[in-house]
Amino acid sequence: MPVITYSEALRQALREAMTNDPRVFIIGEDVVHYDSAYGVTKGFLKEFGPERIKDMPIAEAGYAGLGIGAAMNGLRPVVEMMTTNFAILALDMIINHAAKLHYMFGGQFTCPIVFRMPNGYGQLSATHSQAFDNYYAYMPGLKVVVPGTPYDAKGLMKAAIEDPDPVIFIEHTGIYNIKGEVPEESYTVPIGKSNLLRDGKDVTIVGYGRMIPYCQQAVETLASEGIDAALVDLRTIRPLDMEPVLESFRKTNRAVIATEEWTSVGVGSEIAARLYTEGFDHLDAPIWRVGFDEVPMPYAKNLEAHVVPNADSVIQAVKNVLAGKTQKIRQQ
Amino acid sequence: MPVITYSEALRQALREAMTNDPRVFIIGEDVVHYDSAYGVTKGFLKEFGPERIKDMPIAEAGYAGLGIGAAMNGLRPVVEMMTTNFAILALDMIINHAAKLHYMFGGQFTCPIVFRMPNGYGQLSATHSQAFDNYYAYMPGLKVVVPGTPYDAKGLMKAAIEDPDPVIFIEHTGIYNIKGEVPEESYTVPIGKSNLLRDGKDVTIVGYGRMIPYCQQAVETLASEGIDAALVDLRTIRPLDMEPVLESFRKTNRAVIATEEWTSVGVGSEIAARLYTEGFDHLDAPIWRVGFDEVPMPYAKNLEAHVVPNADSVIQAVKNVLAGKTQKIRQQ
Amino acid sequence: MEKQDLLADYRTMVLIRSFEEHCQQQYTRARIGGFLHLYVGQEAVAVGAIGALKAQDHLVTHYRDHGHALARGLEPKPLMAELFGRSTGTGKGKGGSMHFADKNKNFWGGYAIVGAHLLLAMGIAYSIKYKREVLGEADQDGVVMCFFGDGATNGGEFYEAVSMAALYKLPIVFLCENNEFAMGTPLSVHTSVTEIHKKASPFMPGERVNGNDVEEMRARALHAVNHARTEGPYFLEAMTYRLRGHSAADPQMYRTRDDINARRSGDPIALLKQKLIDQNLLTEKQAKQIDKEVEKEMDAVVQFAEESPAPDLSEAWTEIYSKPL
Amino acid sequence: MEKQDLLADYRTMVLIRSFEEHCQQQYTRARIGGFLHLYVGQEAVAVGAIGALKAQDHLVTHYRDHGHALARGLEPKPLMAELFGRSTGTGKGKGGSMHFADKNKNFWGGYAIVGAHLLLAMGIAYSIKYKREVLGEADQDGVVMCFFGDGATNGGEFYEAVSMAALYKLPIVFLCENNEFAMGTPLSVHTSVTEIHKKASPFMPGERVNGNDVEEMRARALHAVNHARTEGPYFLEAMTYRLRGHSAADPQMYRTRDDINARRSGDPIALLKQKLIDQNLLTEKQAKQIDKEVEKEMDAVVQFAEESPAPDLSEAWTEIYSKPL
Ligand SMILES: Cc1ncc(C[n+]2csc(CCOP(=O)(O)OP(=O)(O)O)c2C)c(N)n1
Ligand SMILES: Cc1ncc(C[n+]2csc(CCOP(=O)(O)OP(=O)(O)O)c2C)c(N)n1
Ligand SMILES: [Mg+2]
Ligand SMILES: [Mg+2]
Repeated sequence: MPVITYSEALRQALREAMTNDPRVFIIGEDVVHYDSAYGVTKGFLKEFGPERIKDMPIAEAGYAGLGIGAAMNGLRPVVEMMTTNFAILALDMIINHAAKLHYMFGGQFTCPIVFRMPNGYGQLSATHSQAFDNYYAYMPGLKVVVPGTPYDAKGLMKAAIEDPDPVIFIEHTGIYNIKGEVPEESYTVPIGKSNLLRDGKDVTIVGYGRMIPYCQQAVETLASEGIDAALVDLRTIRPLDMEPVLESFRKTNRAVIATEEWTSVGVGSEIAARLYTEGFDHLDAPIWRVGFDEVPMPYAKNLEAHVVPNADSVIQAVKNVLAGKTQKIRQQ
Repeated sequence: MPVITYSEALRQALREAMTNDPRVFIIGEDVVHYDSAYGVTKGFLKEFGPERIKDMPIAEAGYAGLGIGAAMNGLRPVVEMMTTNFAILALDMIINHAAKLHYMFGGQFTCPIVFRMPNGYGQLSATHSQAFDNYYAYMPGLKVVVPGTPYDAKGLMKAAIEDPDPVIFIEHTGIYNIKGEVPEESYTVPIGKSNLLRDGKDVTIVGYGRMIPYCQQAVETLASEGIDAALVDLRTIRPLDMEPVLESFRKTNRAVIATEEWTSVGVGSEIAARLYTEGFDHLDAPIWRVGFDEVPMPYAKNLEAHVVPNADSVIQAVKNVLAGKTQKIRQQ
Repeated sequence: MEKQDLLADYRTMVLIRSFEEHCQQQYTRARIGGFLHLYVGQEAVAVGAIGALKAQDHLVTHYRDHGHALARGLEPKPLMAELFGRSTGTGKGKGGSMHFADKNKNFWGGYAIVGAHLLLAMGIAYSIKYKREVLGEADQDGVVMCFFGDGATNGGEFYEAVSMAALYKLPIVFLCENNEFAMGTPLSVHTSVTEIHKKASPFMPGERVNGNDVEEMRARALHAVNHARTEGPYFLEAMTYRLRGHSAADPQMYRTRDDINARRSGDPIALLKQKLIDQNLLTEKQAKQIDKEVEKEMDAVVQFAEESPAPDLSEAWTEIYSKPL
Repeated sequence: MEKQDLLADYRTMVLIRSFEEHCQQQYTRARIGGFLHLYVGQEAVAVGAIGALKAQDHLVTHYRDHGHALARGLEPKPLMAELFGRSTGTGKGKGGSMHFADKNKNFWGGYAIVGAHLLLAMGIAYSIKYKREVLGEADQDGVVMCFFGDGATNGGEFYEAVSMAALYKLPIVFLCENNEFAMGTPLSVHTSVTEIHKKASPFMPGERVNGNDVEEMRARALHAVNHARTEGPYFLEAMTYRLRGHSAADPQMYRTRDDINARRSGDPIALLKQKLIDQNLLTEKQAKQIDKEVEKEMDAVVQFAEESPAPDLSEAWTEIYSKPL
């Protein structure tokens, strides 16, 4: 099977959808003249022409609304928000409109739209290094996917574009270049299904998105130290599919949750709450959550590296859990 | 002690702050000519004059930004957002600016501002009946208070205005008219301190804001049925003060979390995660979370009543916990 | 486009007025809940402007949507049922007063976040052009008409809609009903540019028209729609006055009864009636007859709503997604 | 206000250029991280416009803030240290390139959410008026000058800032640096109103000026600041051109090297140098001398940054709140 990057996997899915369905079009800031901020749709102008991919003014609500209106009227827009940090300028459009309008008009309208947006950091300081996964995962009416592998990136993108409802598609600037096996053929990965990436008997690691590559590293290192960790990739964070997590947890009785977000009141909080509740009879030790330290992101390289999670954070968390330690989350 | 409404308690605190400090001023939609949408600052125009309380255009980001800029330059704005639903139009201002600017400029600027905003519902349909407590509680740099009693409404409002940092002050249209004892004198309730409202030995109920009156009713009904429930009012949801909750939980070993929000990925998720983790050795039964059913809010009276929590939901949750039942959260 | 039938317009305006009076009554009797924003006093805007549209044209509006829905030809019965929160309502009782819609009539709904729906309207207009130019659907020549208030023109979403409609030369008419208030805030308190159409002037042509005169309203709307269909966006500012409170629960502290009475001379229904009588197109007797017929129709409308079933509780969980997971 | 000293302006412009060249170098050497937006080509705007301000005036800007900071008189050393992420930086290494600030110089910082800081600037202007009129601080006569790009004028926050500044007649100058691109998107692709100042025309007076001519820039800025101080908001659109990429990592696919070269004739430093030489205020030799001095200063600046300590790791947890809980 060809080995390609996460970015190329996304491109394949987008290209396929654009080729097969002329109702699919791409809008976003700097997707044309700049050839796309992170290169995912590089070359699409040439391939599909200026009506199928369009540079938008810096008006996040504006072009989110453009997309929503167009989706209501039968098109299939893929809206690229340059980063999740800027997407909060379009929240009214996404939360109060895309998520609600099928319901509030009694099913008369649908909104088949995909909002692509990357998380990420890299010495970009406080306003450019956030994660808002929880803002979307909280919201009835939205589906939220966060692929962590090139395979899922392609399959979930295809599924998202085919989906008749609004899908938030969260990417990550830190993993556009990771590589993995991706079939050339067309396929979809179902939205709303978690995926056991590795079975194990000592501890269940749950994560999604950017944390998956870190978790994979962690699992290998742990294996070399004799710790047999299972890894479940949630892939979708709304709706949550906890069954594969619970199935593993019933064997391991211990869990680490790895999400790249501020730890409190995040998606990880929900995963923990469910795992504790639904896995209650199988609890051997407190669960540990891995995330950002709860500070605005600092610019300085050493400070930034200090507050973001990585493979080591996951490894450490596993060891803490195995040692029966109790996590105290610092908010200040 | 005088018995007054939640609304009057807020008014007293605002009036006191306005009287004592000319740097304090109020801005918001319809606070002057309409005499304030929910009546909290009724009559303030006459009392303080048109420069101290000002009607804003329907430009939520605009007047949030006005407030933030003014706060940076030494004033003490109290910004009234008509409801939390509209406040998401100002999220960029609150999240990317108010919450970040002290940190990202290395402490050079401060932002002593209060954002008042009510949650609520009442046959207002999907876009006007939401709760976004978690959006703010998630955010380093913000403090978030949600008073559930008239006493706390006054004391926390005083504390919020005196606080040198941005405070999100979440109210609720459903409890502006509840009554309680409130001293006439000036006092503050410290931000960041939970409050044990009632001790009990069978179960610990944890809540805040609008759920507190419901929980109080529930606790009384439960008592009449021989169930001795403790009740902890969090009052502040960032930072979280879990100690009083844990102290109670160590006695009761069972808990119900009551928050008026969609249950998944909410503030209740975090409370549950912490309670499970930090109270791990004291767990006798799975925790139960009470919240909105995870649907956009419907207009029809019967549907709405069907999906919102109330005192009965809390009572039922307590009984479920005492019966050792396991909650399954429905997302679809 | 059809020659304007002033008598038919008159009837529609009376129908809207009567519908609203019944809403107020039913609200007082607690059969209608939530926020109820009546259209009383503004009827000529909806009837005139929407009269300029063809069947293939599109309508998007805000929460004060009853007049727009009726002018577009939505049946009063399912609208009243919606207000009663019944399963026979246009939104099956899920939307209520602020969210009337009828997809079959290209009536894309009332929206309750002030200013936001302008962006959806702009998006619908974009899709029309896309369908024509990219999908090759030659019959796509619809125009979008988007209604909103004076207060809605202060927010960023208004600006982004206007600016992007101009950038992409979209077939859209922005129709501001300037009723001099945003909730209780007077025009001159909420904006420095009280001639609202000037706010869009860097981006598109526009004008102020007398929104209380249904003839003028329709004539200028025809011009605007025509411009939108052939050249691009157009901005209409219709001057009118809301004779009732912002919502049915508004104590109206911001104006006196005298203030309101002074504006009754501009009541579009009274004006049109006088004009029709002057032109010998209507007699007082015929007018009474129309009132009676409408009143009778409304009785049936209310009865329909009353007798319709409330939605089944399971309905709370339907239509969250169109394709359940 | 001071008479303009063109030679001093020249020196500042050379200083800015040199600072930016050193930034580029240090970025290439990975001593500077994150996004680095250089000001090369736009120097006359900052130097001319900021030269029109008094000490009590205020400055708010976006992420492309190096030129503004230096023109306002911030010391290059703590700025370079900030870029290196060192504790001696203006933001103690927490902000980086996009967030220069100096409270003592009323330099309220660079902000990285496009268009958003216009609202903070408007708020600061509001507070000046409030302090004067409500708190009775008679000496509050400062003006706020707010810089932003052409691309920033498409977002709703821009509109709300302009509209509210006009409504409250605030002492503020909106200064748009129209460098013809928003990132890689050309002006005419991102807006239909390419004469940017016209976007504000419903709300306030404004004009387009030659931002590559420091004399014209300063003269019109003086006019604008004066207007803002005495009457209310004013809009300046400074035409200029960014000679480098949007950020140091920009491959500039959207224009050719020839495109850029064709615009070098507008380089504000070259233009000013020629003017000074023509007016016998400068010789080639003196110009070289200035370059040399600046170069030397910059060596010290880089050295200072290099030798400064990285922040202690505990600093990650300070200044989240000014009053810790
Ligand atoms: C974004 C937002 N802010 C505030 C409100 C509350 N609100 C509802 S209607 C209204 C006034 C709107 O006035 P205008 O646009 O003039 O329309 P009119 O009601 O006069 O028809 C306000 C403030 C809202 N629904 N949405
Ligand atoms: C709200 C928001 N959207 C997008 C971005 C990404 N971005 C940063 S700078 C920029 C271009 C801005 O162009 P302009 O305003 O013309 O300023 P210039 O860089 O030309 O000085 C973009 C799109 C951002 N920082 N904030
Ligand atoms: Mg109005
Ligand atoms: Mg630019």
